Amino acid sequence: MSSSTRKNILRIRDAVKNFGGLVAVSKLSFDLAEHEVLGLIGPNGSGKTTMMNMISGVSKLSSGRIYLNGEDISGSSSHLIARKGVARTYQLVRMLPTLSVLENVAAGGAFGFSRRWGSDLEEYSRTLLKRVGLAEMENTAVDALTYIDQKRLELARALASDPKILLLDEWLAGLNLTELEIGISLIKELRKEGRTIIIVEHVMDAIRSLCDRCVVMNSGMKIAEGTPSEVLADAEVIRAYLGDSGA
Amino acid sequence: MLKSKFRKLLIPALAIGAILMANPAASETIKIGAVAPKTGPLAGGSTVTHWPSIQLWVNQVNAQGGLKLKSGPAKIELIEYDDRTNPGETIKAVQRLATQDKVDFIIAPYGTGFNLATAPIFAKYGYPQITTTAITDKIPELTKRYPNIFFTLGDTTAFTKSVAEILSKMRDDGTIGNRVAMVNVADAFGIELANAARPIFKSAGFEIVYDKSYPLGTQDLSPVVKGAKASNPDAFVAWSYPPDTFGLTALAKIENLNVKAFYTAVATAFPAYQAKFQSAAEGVLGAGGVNPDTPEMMAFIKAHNEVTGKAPDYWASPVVYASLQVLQQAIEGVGNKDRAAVSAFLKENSFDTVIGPIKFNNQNNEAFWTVGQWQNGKFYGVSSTGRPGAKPVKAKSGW
Amino acid sequence: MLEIKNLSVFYGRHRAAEDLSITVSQGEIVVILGANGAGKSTFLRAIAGITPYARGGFVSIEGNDISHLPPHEIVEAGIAFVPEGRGIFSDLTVKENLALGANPLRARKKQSENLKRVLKLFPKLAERKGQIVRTMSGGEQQMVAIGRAIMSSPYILMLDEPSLGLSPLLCKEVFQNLMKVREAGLGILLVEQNAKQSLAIADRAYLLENSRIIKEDLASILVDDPAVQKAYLGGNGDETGFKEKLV
Amino acid sequence: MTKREKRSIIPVFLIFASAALIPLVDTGYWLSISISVVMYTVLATSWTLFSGPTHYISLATAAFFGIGMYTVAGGLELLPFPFLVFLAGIIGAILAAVIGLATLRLSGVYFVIFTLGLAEFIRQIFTWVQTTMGTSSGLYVLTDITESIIFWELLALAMLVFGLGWWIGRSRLGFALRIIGNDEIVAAHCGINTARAKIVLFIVSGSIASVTGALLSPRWTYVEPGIAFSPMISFQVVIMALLGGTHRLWGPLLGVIPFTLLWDVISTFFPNQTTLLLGISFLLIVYLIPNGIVGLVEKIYSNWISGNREQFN
Amino acid sequence: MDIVVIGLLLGGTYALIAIGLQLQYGVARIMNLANGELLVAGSFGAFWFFSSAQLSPLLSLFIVTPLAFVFNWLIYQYLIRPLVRRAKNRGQLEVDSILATFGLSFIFVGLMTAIFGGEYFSYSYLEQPFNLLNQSYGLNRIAAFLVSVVFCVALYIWINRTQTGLTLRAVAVAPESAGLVGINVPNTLALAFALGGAVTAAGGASLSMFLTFDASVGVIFTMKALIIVIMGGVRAINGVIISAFILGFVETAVATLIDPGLTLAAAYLLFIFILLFKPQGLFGGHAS
Repeated sequence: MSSSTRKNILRIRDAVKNFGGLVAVSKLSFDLAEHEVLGLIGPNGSGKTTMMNMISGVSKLSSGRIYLNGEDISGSSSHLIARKGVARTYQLVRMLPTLSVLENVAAGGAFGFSRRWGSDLEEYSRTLLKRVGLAEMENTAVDALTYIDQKRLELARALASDPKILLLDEWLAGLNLTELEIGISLIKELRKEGRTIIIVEHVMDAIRSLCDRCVVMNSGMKIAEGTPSEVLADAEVIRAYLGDSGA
Repeated sequence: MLKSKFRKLLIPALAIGAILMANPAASETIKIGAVAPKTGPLAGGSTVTHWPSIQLWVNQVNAQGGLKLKSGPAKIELIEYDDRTNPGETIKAVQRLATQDKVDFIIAPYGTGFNLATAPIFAKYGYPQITTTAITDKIPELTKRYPNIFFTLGDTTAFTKSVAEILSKMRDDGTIGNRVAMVNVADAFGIELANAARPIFKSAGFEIVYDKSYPLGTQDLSPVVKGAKASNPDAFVAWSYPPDTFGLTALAKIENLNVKAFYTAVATAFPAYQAKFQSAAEGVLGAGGVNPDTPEMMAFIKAHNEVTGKAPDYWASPVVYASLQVLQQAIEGVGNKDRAAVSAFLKENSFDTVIGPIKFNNQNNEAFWTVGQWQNGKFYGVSSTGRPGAKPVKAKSGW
Repeated sequence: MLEIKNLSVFYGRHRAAEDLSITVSQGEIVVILGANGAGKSTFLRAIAGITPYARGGFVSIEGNDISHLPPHEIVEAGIAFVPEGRGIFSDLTVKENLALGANPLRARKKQSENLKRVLKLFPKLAERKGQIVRTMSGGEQQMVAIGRAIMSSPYILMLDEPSLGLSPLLCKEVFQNLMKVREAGLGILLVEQNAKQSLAIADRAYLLENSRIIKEDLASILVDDPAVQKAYLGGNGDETGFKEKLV
Repeated sequence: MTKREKRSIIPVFLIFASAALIPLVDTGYWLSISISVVMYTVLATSWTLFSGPTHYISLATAAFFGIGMYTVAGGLELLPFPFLVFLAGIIGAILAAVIGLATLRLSGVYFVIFTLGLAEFIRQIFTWVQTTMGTSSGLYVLTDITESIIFWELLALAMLVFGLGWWIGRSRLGFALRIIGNDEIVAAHCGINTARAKIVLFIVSGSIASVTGALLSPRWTYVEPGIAFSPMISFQVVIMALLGGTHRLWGPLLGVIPFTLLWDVISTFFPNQTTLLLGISFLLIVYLIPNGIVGLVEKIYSNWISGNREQFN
Repeated sequence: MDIVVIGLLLGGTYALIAIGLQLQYGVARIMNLANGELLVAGSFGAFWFFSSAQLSPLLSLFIVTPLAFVFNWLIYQYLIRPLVRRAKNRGQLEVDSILATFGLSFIFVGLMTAIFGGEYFSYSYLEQPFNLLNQSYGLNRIAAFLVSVVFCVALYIWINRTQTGLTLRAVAVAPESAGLVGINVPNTLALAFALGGAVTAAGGASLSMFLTFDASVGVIFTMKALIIVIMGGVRAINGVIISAFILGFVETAVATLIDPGLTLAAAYLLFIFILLFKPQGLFGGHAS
């Protein structure tokens, strides 16, 4: 499958983000096609999370444009972007601790891209819980969930609005290898469904096995773009990211 | 079963009752309620002028055996509540006194707003309400509405008129010119007095060269005093409240605001004022005043010192005490606890009090002291609406 | 030598750590491996005096009983702890952070000596003395955290997941730094997800599962242990790439 | 409506109905107390509608309350009373909207003190306006409205507040607020317009406080800024709500009733130490009932349930 | 020029009112609603020494301040620490401390009323003009200002230049981490709280030279202190000092140039504006 034949659902043009004097993202441009899984990789502090935050509306662009389905969303607030079909997870898991597990999922489905309410929402949330493997947990207190289960729950919440684009920000970080396998297979299923996903990740194997394409960032700039095997073989990427004796 | 048990209890109860009845000292009591702040923003005033007078009066009446009713003397049982300067609490406490404690009489609360907030309750249950710390210009309207309310302290217009008169007198004597600096606290009656004063001062031929208000709770009044001084006045008039009365005087002293007529309103008559400023207080004009040289007043001051351990002020303390004397004479005049009769008696008769005779005309005492002045360590009334014994006003000669 | 005997932690009825006993000598790196929720962090926090543990538990350093002491006395006794999230003062400067590290009475005399040691280990920190730590990158913050810990002149340094959220390159740097710290004569107790890299630098390792120690041995032996490989280094079979590719 | 809700409708109705009978039984002291209880119930419950889920502690209640009082006091000679009450609600809502928009960026203690400062600012402005334009420090509210009528009005308002609270609780808006209370960023990414949800609730709660002030204005007869805008009102509402418990609609009620009664007992029996004893009882409650009265009730209830279960097992 | 001097004097007053709360809230994280009552207690202390022993308030400071320190230390250890220990999170502690100190403020008012009575208190000390640039100012105000300056400078140096000050700041920004560098966190919190109380009481003692006070007046000071501390940004002591002086200048300027009736309105307006544009206060760092 070549991405060029498909419709570009998200287009990023010359995105710039300054924090005071610090340039976190500098003139970054890339596209995301429908049904594509894109990996956004790069060393720590290279601006990946900042980019995710700009797409999801947490931080405003200093300059540049982001188009979702051709519509300029660069200045929009998070909730509007969410309603237009962008859902995300977070580097550090963010739970809604006073809500039940079921309600945590429902939270994602009540206000977002495709909205549900009442018994419809409840049923749909249950389906999602089952999918991520939390069917038995629906009334458990959120604090009592294990780390991987919290990750699962967060994924279910992000899926609850049937988003057009799913942003996974280091969703696999902190998992041990057994858990990692579960995690990867979950994302693989999403990929099979034809979801459009951007993944920020350090776990290279996940990148290799999940992504159609990768954008590599360093110091806020794009230094490479291509299939995972292409970019991971790129000399500059190896130097900047993996270290001389890396991979 | 129940009946026999009841009987068993009843007999000793009756016996005890009989013993109590036979004891003349405990023959009858008269319950009197009082509500005023002991804490909260207005507590500073009420603990100087309100509560001690009540304490003194109850103490004196009971020492004499109680109020003289037709059925014999009745000792006063005082029920007091702290309203924490919260009108909701005042309302509740007066309700409680009327319907739960079922007191025979209620002493009017402290402060204009609080008296007005509770007036409907006094009216509803037919309690006479002899106000002592309510100053308002709506007296005719309020007395029409509430048939048992009585005003003793006077109205704002009279207070301002008197100040204008005193100033006119000083001007006519050549003591001062006609430049007046006027400031007022932006709360309660300060505003009313200032508003009443403006036209009166003008029609008396005075020029108001400085006219500002300041909020209650201002920590620094220097700009006010400096501004007043800069306007180069002949007289300084402040419609002020206790903390600022102290503050303004202290600053006037520091700034050397040398006017021949220096007037601050509430708290000028407080003993603490004299205690703080000592000789500098000499010649300061203030609201209220009394004739402290009458035997009645001298006795009152002495008793106040003995019973409460502190000195009374020279304005509201005797007025509160006088209102209680009025109440006492009305109850004793009627001879029982019939509140309607007492109210009627209040409207018809004249009463001898520590501040002289009080007679209500349309529920309003029209003879009251309006301006006083510190002279030789005492606060003499120098102007009144029909009280004899006013001292001639003196010029203030520096600090 | 740090010695821990029979340490158990309860959260209500739930056991977060059960009868854990380990030792760490100066000049050695000991790693505790375990899945998320196995109780690793709880264990370190208990030793550091942050989380209270059951009576019976015994902790000593250099022969001094330090069981159940408050955190500041444990530092005073010679254990420095770098928690997950680093535990630095992000609103203060690098210099102030290091000065605070030297706060224990024992460390004050050796303050300048330790400072030299830290700056030699992390020359970058010398350049950034006046910088507010919050504005530094993740890797640099990790340096501040380790530097701050060394400033307290400890016998034993404990670290909770120092590699979390760091890119592979930075991760490697951190582990190399730890080896340098060991060379300086300190003992290191490490809790890690990153089994491969931590076993590579460790002398000994403990395996924690369901709040219990199920295995302890030399790191070099455990690397080849099939059970360890399965649980922490990736299974065999279809995910063949995992073991060697996990950086 | 869930089964549980259906079951609770009758007792709730009965409680309100029997409360409505109070003025027929006693128009004196108990009515006075009841007015205090209902007044603070309305204020604390409406405060909780906003602050419970969002955890924003507002000290602006006095501002809304005072504005309601002044609307009635100022307009009584021009407009009929019911219209003024309605107007007070509108003015309160507008003020709340403005405050809401202004405070979007504030969080935690900054919001708390901001609202306090704002309430004081409004009070100062009112004082100043009265000084420079008015003729007296206070305004007279002389009407024929009796305490019984005020009580019924407040009770009706309380019913409205509870009804509203119940409706919000099961609406999307209520769910949105619970999410916001947990994590605002997650809420925004779920598609919730967090600013709008918060402002809507703040408007509801501010408007109700204004209406409460408007209804009570005839009872106080004389309205002046120092009394109408007293910061003690704001503090008392917060304290009662927090002590009752803010994560249940009926939580504040459980704070208001025992508190009004306790305060009353203290002020009745210890007139000279009222303030001191209030403080002491206050401290005792904070230390002995850490999770508010709702927390206590729920703990007892869950103990009872589990106790029963153990019996059967 | 006059405005500048008066503003400076008033700013000094405000600094005295607010610094104590900054230490208690900014470092010890206790939003002390009884702060104003503590200030009034300091005033009563000075008044009592002055009227019973003719002791100058400037000297009684040396008695009042340490007494207040001990008293506040005890309050922290016995009343606040149980709350700190049981609080599951920051928010819980905030709510609990608001409730507890609110109760405490009632207790203080009750105690002071019981001991001293409810009336107004005021005494004359250094109530003489002091000439400066052809204008006269109260000598007592100048004295209070100097006390304020001494406190501000001493605290500023102590906090920013000494190791103990550094530990105080460390506890303020990250109490969890502070334990890890060997700081006795509970004691440091108690120290900050007690020190804040001592400074507040000392402020009360100094202010009593020219302010008339009564047992119930504390709440006015509490509100002012809250506003100043929040305006400055709770974390930094220099923020609080600067915002106290800004407030002093603005109030004086408005009172002199526009209308004294708008003084407080202007103060609150300033506060509102600052928060609108700097939601974390003038010197507020990141909320962590």
